[in-house]
Parts: sequence; C-alpha cells; structure tokens
Amino acid sequence: MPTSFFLALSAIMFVLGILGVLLRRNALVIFMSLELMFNAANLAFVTFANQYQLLTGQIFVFFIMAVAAAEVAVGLALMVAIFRNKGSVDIDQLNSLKG
Amino acid sequence: MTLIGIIFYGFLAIVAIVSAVAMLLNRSAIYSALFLVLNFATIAVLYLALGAPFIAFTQVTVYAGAIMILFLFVIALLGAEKLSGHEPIKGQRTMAIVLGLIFVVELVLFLIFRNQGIQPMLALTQDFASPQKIGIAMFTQYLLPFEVVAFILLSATIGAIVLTRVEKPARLGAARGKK
Amino acid sequence: MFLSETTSMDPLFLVVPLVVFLPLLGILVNWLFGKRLGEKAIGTIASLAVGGSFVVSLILLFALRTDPQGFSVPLMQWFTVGGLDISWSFRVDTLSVVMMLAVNLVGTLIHIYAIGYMHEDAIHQGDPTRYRRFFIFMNLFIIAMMILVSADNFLMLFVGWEGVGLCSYLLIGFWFDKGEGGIANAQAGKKAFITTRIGDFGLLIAIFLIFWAFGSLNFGDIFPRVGEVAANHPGLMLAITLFMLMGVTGKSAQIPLYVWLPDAMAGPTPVSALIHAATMVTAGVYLMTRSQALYLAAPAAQNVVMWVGAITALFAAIIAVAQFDIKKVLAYSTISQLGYMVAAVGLGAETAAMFHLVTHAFFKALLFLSSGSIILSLERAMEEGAQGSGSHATNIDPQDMRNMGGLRKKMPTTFWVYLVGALTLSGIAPLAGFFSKDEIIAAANNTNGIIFVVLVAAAFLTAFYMGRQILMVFFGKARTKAASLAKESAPLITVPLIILALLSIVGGAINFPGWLNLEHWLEHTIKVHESTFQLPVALISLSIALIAILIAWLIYGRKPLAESTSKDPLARSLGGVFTLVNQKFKVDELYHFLFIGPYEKLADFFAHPVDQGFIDGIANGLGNLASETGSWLRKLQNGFVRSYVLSIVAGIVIILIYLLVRV
Amino acid sequence: MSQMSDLLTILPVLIVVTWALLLLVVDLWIPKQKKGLTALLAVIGLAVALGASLATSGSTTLAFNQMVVSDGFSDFLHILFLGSGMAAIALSYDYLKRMQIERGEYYVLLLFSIAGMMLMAQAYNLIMVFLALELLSIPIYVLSGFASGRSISEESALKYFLMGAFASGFILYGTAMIFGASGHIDFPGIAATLHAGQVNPVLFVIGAALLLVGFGFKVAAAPFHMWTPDVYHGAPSSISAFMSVAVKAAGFASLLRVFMVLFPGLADQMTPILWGIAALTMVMGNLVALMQTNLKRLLAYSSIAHAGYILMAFVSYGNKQFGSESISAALFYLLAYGLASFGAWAIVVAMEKDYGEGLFLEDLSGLGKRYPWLGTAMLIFMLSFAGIPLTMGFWGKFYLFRTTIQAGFLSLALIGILTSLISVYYYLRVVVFMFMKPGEKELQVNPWVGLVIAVTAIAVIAMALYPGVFVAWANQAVMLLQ
Repeated sequence: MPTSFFLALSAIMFVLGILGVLLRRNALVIFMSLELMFNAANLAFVTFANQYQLLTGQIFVFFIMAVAAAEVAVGLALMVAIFRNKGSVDIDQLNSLKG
Repeated sequence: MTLIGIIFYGFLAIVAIVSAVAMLLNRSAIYSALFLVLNFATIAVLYLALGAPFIAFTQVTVYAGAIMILFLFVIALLGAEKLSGHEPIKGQRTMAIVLGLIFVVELVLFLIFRNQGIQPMLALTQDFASPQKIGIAMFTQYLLPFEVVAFILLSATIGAIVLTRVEKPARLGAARGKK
Repeated sequence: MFLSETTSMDPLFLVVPLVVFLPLLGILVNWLFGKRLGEKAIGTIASLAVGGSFVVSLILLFALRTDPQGFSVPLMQWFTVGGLDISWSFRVDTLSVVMMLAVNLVGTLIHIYAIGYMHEDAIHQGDPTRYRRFFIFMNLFIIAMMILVSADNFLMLFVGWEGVGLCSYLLIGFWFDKGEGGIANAQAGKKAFITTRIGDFGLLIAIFLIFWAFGSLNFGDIFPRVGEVAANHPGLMLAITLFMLMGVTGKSAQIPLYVWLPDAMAGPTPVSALIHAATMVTAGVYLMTRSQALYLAAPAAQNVVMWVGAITALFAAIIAVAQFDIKKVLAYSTISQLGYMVAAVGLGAETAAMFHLVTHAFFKALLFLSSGSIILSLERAMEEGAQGSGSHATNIDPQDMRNMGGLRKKMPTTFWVYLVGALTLSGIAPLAGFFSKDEIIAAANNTNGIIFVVLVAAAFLTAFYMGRQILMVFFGKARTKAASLAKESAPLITVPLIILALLSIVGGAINFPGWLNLEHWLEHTIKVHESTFQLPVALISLSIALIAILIAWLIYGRKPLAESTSKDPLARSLGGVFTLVNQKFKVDELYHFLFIGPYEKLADFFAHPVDQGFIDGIANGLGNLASETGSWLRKLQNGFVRSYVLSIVAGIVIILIYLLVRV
Repeated sequence: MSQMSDLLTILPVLIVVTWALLLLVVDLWIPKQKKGLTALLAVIGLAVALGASLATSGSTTLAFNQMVVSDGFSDFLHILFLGSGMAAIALSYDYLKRMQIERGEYYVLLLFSIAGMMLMAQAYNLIMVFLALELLSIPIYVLSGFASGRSISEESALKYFLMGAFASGFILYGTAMIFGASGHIDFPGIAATLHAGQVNPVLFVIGAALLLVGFGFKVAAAPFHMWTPDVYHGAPSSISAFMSVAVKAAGFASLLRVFMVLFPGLADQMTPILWGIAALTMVMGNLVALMQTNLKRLLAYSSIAHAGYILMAFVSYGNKQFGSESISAALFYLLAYGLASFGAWAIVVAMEKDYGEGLFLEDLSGLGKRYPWLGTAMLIFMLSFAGIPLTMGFWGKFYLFRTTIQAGFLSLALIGILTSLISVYYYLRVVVFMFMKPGEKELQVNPWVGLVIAVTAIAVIAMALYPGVFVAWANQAVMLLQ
C-alpha cells in the first residue's frame, strides 16, 4: 500500500472539513468540521511518521489532540454563552458586525 | 500488498469518507456527531495499520470518547436545534462546492501525481511507537512542548469557566428586563 | 569630510543653526507664556524672532564675502543606515543665503504688519483667542522654510518642504469655521494640501531615484557626480528631473497643479503675502536652481520646464484679467510671475529666476499687504456703517473690487504704495520688477522666439490687469457706502508698507545691469551665464507695459464703473469669453470631472462590490448569472463568517493554482 | 533533561506564566471592588519579566533540545510584547470597570497570551510554533468575548474562534507537509535537509503555501483579512488594541522565523505570491478604510493596510542581497506601527461610552478643542500612520520603501506609496473631525489611559528624531538571528 493512499484520504477529509465549514449553518457542526480538518492533518502526520520511521510525527499528533481538546472546551463554552443570549447556534444570525 | 490488504484499506477509506460526507449532509447535529465518531474510529484503525498504536488508542479515548461526548452533551443542553436547509447567502453553496472540488483536485495533484517521493507503507515493529517510547520522548526531548500544552489546557479551562459562569451585572440585568 | 571643512571655516558660519532656533525660541515663549503676555507682546516676540533670523542671515552674508565658496555646517549626525548617511547639517552658500535674506526680510516686515492686522481681523472674525496661534504658526512656517533653504541634503529639504506645506494648510484654514457655509476655508486648506501632496509624491519619487542612482542624498555627493551617472543611465536624469518638476508644479503652483493657490487666499492676508506670494511658493524655483546640475544633464526636461513656466505665465495672466476679487487678481498674478521664474530656470537663466524671485517677494508682499489694508478699512467701515444706520444693508464682500472705488483720497498712503507695487509688477522702469522681468525676457529672446512672444504677451496682460485693478479700486467714485466711509490704516500697518515700497523701488539694484552683483555672487554656487542688457528688448517690454496701462485707462479710467452692480466693460464687449475667463476656464470643474469624481466612485466600488462582494467578483468571473448580481451585492455586505471563510479558501485555491503552474 | 541554562533561556516566559498562576490564586482573595490590585500585580509581573528579558539579552542560546532559542530577534520582540502587555493592562483597568466586565481572570488570560507570544518569538521547532500559537490564541478568543451578555462581544469571539481554528487547521496541514517533505520538524533540521537538497520540493512548496495562509490569517493579510474589522469592532477595545499590535507582531515574528528557514529554497515560487498578497492587502485595507465611519473599524482596516506594508519586507526578502535589511525594516515598522496604534486605541478606549457606543467619527467632533493635548496626540498618531515626516511612521515607511525599491520591486513600492497617499485622506479626516467640527462630547480619560497616550505620543515624535538608534537595534536583532 503506497503512502500516497493515506495522503489522498487525508486530503479528501481535509477538503470535506472545509466544505463543512462553508456549507453548514449550525455552529456546532461547523466546529465538528474543524475537528475533521485537524484529523486530516493528524493522518498526514502519522503517515509521514511511518514513512520516515520517526516518532516526532506521532508525538506531534498527540499534542494536536490535547490542543484540540482545549479548543473544544473554549469553543463549546462560547457556543453555550451565545445560545443563552440568542437562543440559537445558527451562525448566520451572528451578523450584526459588518461593513 | 495483497488483494485483501487493498480491499481492507479501500473499505476503511470508503467508510471514513462516507461518514465524513454523512456528517456534512445530515441536518441533525446529533447524527452529525455520531457520524464523526464513526469517522474517528475508522481513522484510529488506520493509525494502527500505520504503526501508531498509542495514537490510535488516544484517538479513540480522547477524540471519539471525550471530545465527541462533550459535543453530545452540549447538543443535549442546547436542545438539538434543527435549522432549515435554506441557504441565506446566495451563491455560497455553488462557490463552496466549486472551490472545494478545485482544492481537492489540487491537493491530489500535488500529493500524488507531482510527488516523486512516494514510498510504500512500512510495517513497523511493535515497539517502534510503544507507549513507553513515546512517554520517554515526551519527558525528555519534548518536555517543553508538553509543559506548554499544560498551560494551554489551563488557559482553556479558565476561559471556559469565564465564558459560561453566569454573573450578569445588576444594571445589565435590569436593562434586559425592561425589554 | 565635514571635519576638514570645519577646520578652515570662519567661525561666523557656526551661527547658522540660529536661523532655525530663533523662531523656535519665539514659538516656545509664545506657547508657554503667550496667554499671559497680551497681543502686542506676542506679536513683538514673534517679529523679533524672525528679525533675529534676518540678522543671522546678514552675519552669514558678511561671512560669505570673505569665503564665498560656502560651507556645510553639521549640527548633528541624524542617522546612518547602510549606505545612507544623513546628518542635520546646514548649507551656507551664496544661494541659500540669498533665500534666507529675502525670506527673513519680507517675513519680518509681514510679522510686524500682522501685529496690527490680526488684531483687527481677529475682532472682525470674532475669536481673538486665535491671535497667539496665528503667530505660532507663522514662526513655525519660518522654521520650515529655513530648514528648506538651508538643507544640505534632499531629505532635510523634503522635511522643510513638507513642513511649509503643513503650515500653509494650517494657515489657509486658519478661520476654518468661517467662509462660505462655514466650511469653505477648511475646504480651501484641504484642497491646497491634497493638490500639493500630489506634487510631493513626485518629489518623493525623484528623491528615491536620486538615492538609487547616486547612493547618497547629500548635495555635496550628488552634484559633482551628475555627469558620470548621467553617462551610465541616460534616461534616469530625465526621470528624476521630471518627477522633481511634478513637485515644483505643486508647490510653485504651475500648470496643472496651480488650482490650489487662488483658493489659498482664504487665509488671512499676511499669510497670503508671506506664504502664497513671497516665500513658500518660490520653493520650487529654489529647488530647481539648487538642482541645476541635474537639469543641465537633461536638456529635454529643461525644455519641459521652460514650456510649463511660459504657458503658466500667460494662462494665469489671462485669468487675472477677469477677476473681481482683489486678492484673486493678485493670486493669479503670483501664479503668472512664478511662471516667469520657472520659465527662466528652463531657459538656463537661473540667476534671472533668483533675481525675479527676490524682487517679486518685495513687490508682491507689498501688494498683498496693501490690499489687506484696503480690506480691513472696508470691514471697519462696514461695521461703523452698520452701527450708524442700524441696518444690515451694508453687508458687502469687502474683497470685491466692484464694491470699492475712489479710495485714492481716503487712503492716500495705501494708494501710493499700491501704485508703486503695481508699477513694479507691470515692469515700469526703473523699478525693481522692470530689471528682473526684463532679464528673463531677454534670456527668452536669446533662446526661443515663441517663448519670447508668450512672455511678452503675458507682460502686456500683467500691466493691463494691474492698471484695471488700480483704476477700479482707487479711481472713480466710491460705489458703496463702506467705500465712502473707508479710512487710512494705522501706522503699524502702513510703515511696513512704506518700507516694502522702498525696497520695490531700489530692489533692482541688487542685479543692476552692468553692475551684475547677484550674478557674481551666485556664480560661486551655480553655473551662471553672463547676461547682457539688451536695450531693444528693454524698450519693447517697457513700451508694451505702457501701452497696456494706457488701454486699461481707456477702458476703465475714462468712464469708471458707476455702480457696484454694473457690468465690467470688458464683459460687455467680450461676452461669453469674459465669463469663461472669469470662471477660470472651468479648470476646477474639469479636475473634478476627471479626477475627483472617478476617484470617489472607484473607492466606493472597492468598498462595496469588491470587498464585501469579493466572492461576487469570482462568481461573475465564472459566469454565474449576471441577473443575480444585483440582489447578491446587497446581501453580500454581510458579516457572515462563512463568506469570510470562502474568501480564505478562494485565496488558497488561487495560490495553489499558481504553484501548480510554477512548480 | 532540563538544566539551569535551559531554564535561563526561557526565563522571561517562565516568570510570566508563574506570575499568571500565582495571580490566579491571589485573585481569589482580592475583593470585587479592588480588582485594580490584580491589574497592578499583573503589570508588576510583566515589569519583572521585562527586567529579566533585558538582563538575559544579548546572547544566542538554544535550549530544551533545540525547541527554543534566545537571540536578538526574540529579545526585540519580548520587549515589544511585554511593553504592549503593560499598555493593554493600563487601558483595561478603568475600561473594564466602566463596562462592568471587571474580573481577575482577564489579567491572568492576558498574561498567558503574552507568554504564548514570547514563546512564539523563541520557537525553534514547528511543534513549538504551533503550541505557542495556540497558547496565545485561546486566551484571546476568550478575551474578545469577555463582555459576557453583550452580543457584539460574543459574536466577535465566536467569529474569531471559528476562523482562528480554521486557520490553525491550515497551519497544521502545512506543518504536516513540511514534515513530510523534509523528515524534520525542527528548524535546523529542515534547513540542513534543504541545504543538502534532500527535500521533496512539491510537498515543501504546498506546505509553505498552507503555512502562509494560516499566518496570513493571523496578521490579517488579504484575502484572509475579513475577520479583522468584525472582531476588532466587537471585542473590548483594550483587547482590540492588544490584538492589533501584539498578536499581529507575534504572527509576523513567526512568519519571519519560519520563512527564514524555508525561504532559501522557495524564493522563486513564494515571492510572487507574497507580492500579490502584499499589494492586495495594501489596496483593500486602505480603500475600504476610506468608507468607514466607526473609529474601531477604521483602525481595523488601517491595521490591515499596515500589515500589507510589513508584508512588503517579505517580498524584498526574496532578493537575498537585501534579506537582513528587509527584516530589520519590518521590525522597525512594527515598532513604529505599534506605538501609534496603541495611542490611537487608547483614545478609542477613552471615547467609548457604553459598550461599543460613542465610537463614530462624529463623536470625535470638538474633542480637539476641548482636550487640546489629546487632540494633538491623536494628530501625531494619525500623521505617523500616514507616514508624514517627523514621525516614526515616516521612518518606518521610508526604510520599507527604500528596501523594497533597492531589492528591485519598484512597482510594489509604488503601490505602497500610492495607497499610503490615499490613506492620508482618512487619517486626516479623523483630525478634521476632532478639530474642525463643533461638538460638546466628554471623555473619560483615566490617568493610566492618559499615560499611555502621552508616552506613545512622545515616543512617536522623540524616537523619530533618532531613528538610527532604533534601526541599529532592529539590525542587531537580525544580526544575531542569522
């Protein structure tokens, strides 16, 4: 199995994540799409770690997961706060700042 | 690479992509979350194949376990809101799909067709990425990043508390009451 | 390099930084203590500061008589970066000292005049608290002008150049809350600032190019190496000089950037006299004279300069004929005279340009200040009239010449000095203007026949519009009540006028034909062509001027205007042409149509469709239904996160397409 | 294992994070009415770190297995970050009180963010770059939503968060590609592989492009800039000030470090891209700023425009002869921009009535007459932004344009000059409103805010008299870098 197989998969997942951000209106789902993008990057890291037989790639992935957890905490807290205020997590209703 | 291997990886890839697409398309946030869990689990299996057992298990526990459960909690808390499929920004959908397609074509062109350095996947030994090795590396060579991650988590915790703690100033509450 | 020079330098040269620091001291004193000092003291301190500067210039003059080759006096090392080595150092040579003397002499007189003038003006405009601010700005202007003329490198010169522009802006809009609709003065300031800024842009490019070509900005490093560099980069000298010319057209009000100067008359009259007639506007001429070496290496640019100057001289003179505002006539006359100077530089007669610059400073300051005296006395009379009759009927424009008439008897001193100024400007022998203008016309006669004709025609018009002005203002009968009540101004105002009148009369002596003082003086600094006095040319120009005055008398003197509302006799015979000229050939409107309008539209276009509808642009490119565009545009001024993300994705997609092609 | 020397290398960062931890605890005992004490303590902590930073500066050392480096570049930026941290706290204290959003955690988060920036300047490994970036970003996400209950604040926080995480995704993917191309993730390793010609050029280029997008987002370069006005508008003004200076500087710091490693192999491909981004950023920022009526948005667009000018340095970096000069020009420009920017934002803080209100240009009317010193200060800041001589801004533009022209990018410099001419219009419009329109508005100039305004205004003018000193400083920072 060539490594490019995994890279292609990771590229497709990355773009699917981007599409999720572009297309979905629910802030929670947008956030999930961001996680998908992170995962795509993780997959690429692990693939390259395999290719070079270097542990660095895997360790980086571990750190990314920790950071992702931190971001999730903050992001979800933000969404809860906004939901309290607006009663919705529709990202498109958040457009009072513009111009 | 045997035929079985190709079928195996192909199957996993299809599951991963289909679950990602399903997450993307599903109108209900709960189903989206569940499809994402499926995607993460599939990726975890690929990690195993790539010789990263530790990462695979972390993926399952941290990502599929902790993070996605957090998502589900929040969805439950906010009442699984269903938004209409209406797209308020005109042209957004078309543009997004067109750009997405171009982007994926570009990436694939770069990663596969232009990439001269393609090598077969290596079968790594069991102890290449054993938890022990990773632990040692993390506390020696990667000590500083490890500590930094601790501070990131701490500041995220503080941030989450600050953002959700209900502590409205009296005046503001009164003003909102008037409305 | 400075060290060796300083060792053999006359210690007298070391006083030169004082030309900047004395006015600075004036500002500080007025700023810190002015509020407690009272008007007289403020004015006196400011005048003393400039007067002190003049004394310093005299000392430098004295020092230069023994060491005429001049020195560079370093004040401090400014900064050194890479190959760029800039110091604050003053250049004392025959050219800069001539400028210092002229600016400080005229400046001192105008400051003294302003003590009286601003006292009344501030009362008339209803805000005496700005009195102090006026003198602070005026001193600031002197500082900037001194930095400009004493600069030893292009960067310091540019600092002064921008500084005088800033002061001009501040002083044009001095009564910023007055004027038509409470905004006209502020707009005039803005117009001046923006217009000259366009020119400054050119100068900045020129400076960049100079640095690129010579690796230095010091005059001492650049000018000696012009020949060598010009040989290596033949086109470069042309570019530098033309961009520099762009700066000159802005600051010295030449075609096409002259439009700000007439509007600049919105400033108080001393400002018009000092900045917009005598000193700042001549900075362009000074710059070109200083950079003579560059222009000599680019004959084509010299030609352009000559034509720009000559056409401006004629064009502005035509417009001046049809103006009714006493200061506007003088403003267009200033543009026209600056045109002479610029043309002189283009003709290679830098000495003539400098000569005319100095005499023009005397007589144009004189004319402006006298007109200020007239305006003040009309304003005074208006207020008295209003008190006397208790009606508002006397509210007239105190600058409109049609509202004047018969002031000869009422304001005799002002009349006589004004007459001297007008005759000097018209080029009547033996007043100063005759010699200086004649030298330029003679240079044209030697070089280019067409230019000669253009300049003589402009001289004819000059004498004509000055005759018209004198006749409209001072002769005939008083056409309004205010004019009939006008009285002579106080000595504080008239004494500087008399001094300036004397200077206008004898000023020709500094470069008297056959005596040739200024030429020998300047040849230590720039290349000088010996000019000869050409009797036929002198006779032609003198007789042309006399004929013009005669014609003016025939039209305006024999049968003066009867009422302030009656039509100009020229308008009766010329009709539409006169109106067109009166409206300044509609150049302002043309500029608005050509530049300002489209610029505003462009900015609007970028703000709305391009930024907020950035995606829309791409969609159009992909041919996504033009009919939807309209409704899109409105919705796309949006604030939607997802649109923003789309622009990020579009960015990376484009970058990757580019890389696909490249890699 | 870590040793004393390792710890010394990151001493200023250590001080800041330790201080933040202590402050978090101490704050519990500080009563609600006396949160000024927390602010004061935070400033003291930053001052101590500044002292440590000055004391340990001057040498180049690697530490923690080459994870971080301490050199002239990081020293320069540490001072910038710590200074802006102190200024941000000075702006915050009274502001938070007036907006009724005063809480001790604010200062703790600010300290964490500063620590992240400082690490970012020191990072010598892409892992560290990413983690430092997150350590700086996460507190900022929270801080921009700090005015809880105010919908514009929350909106700006969510916008910033989602787009910031999106940009992080690009940075991660780019890092993965760089790792895949070279097999290294530490700067020396990447550089060595690159030097030996052993990188996979295709992956390398795509990685660099993705990184560029991610950092382009952080520094607000077009077309990745669209979050900037909304976020600066909605966030508490003190945080907007901090973002527009420190966060931007951190983004540039990282970009400089990363590109200095990557660029030797990529100059051909990347320079035109950077050219386009710089030009687009200058044009977009300046032209849209023309149409703004809200002061916060105006400053936001102006900050976009300035990012464009700084990006010119990256273009001229493409010409190897002028590499170090362009970096020092960029650093110098950052300094000049940061000073004027903090001053201008301080005035915004003083103007803000209720949260997010009283910030239109009309609200400036008459302030110049009522508060002449403040008006003069604003005039100075605007002149500096516009790059008019006798201000730091002029020298900043001067060096940038000069380097760009010398490096052979005349057309870009012309775009820069043209757009900065355009910018004069909207900067002076601010001054016109202040001095030439009648108005009776009141300001709340707290002494600390006044101090920030005074110090920055004086610095903009005074430092402009001796630009050589600061250029030399910037040069030194670059010298040690190489």
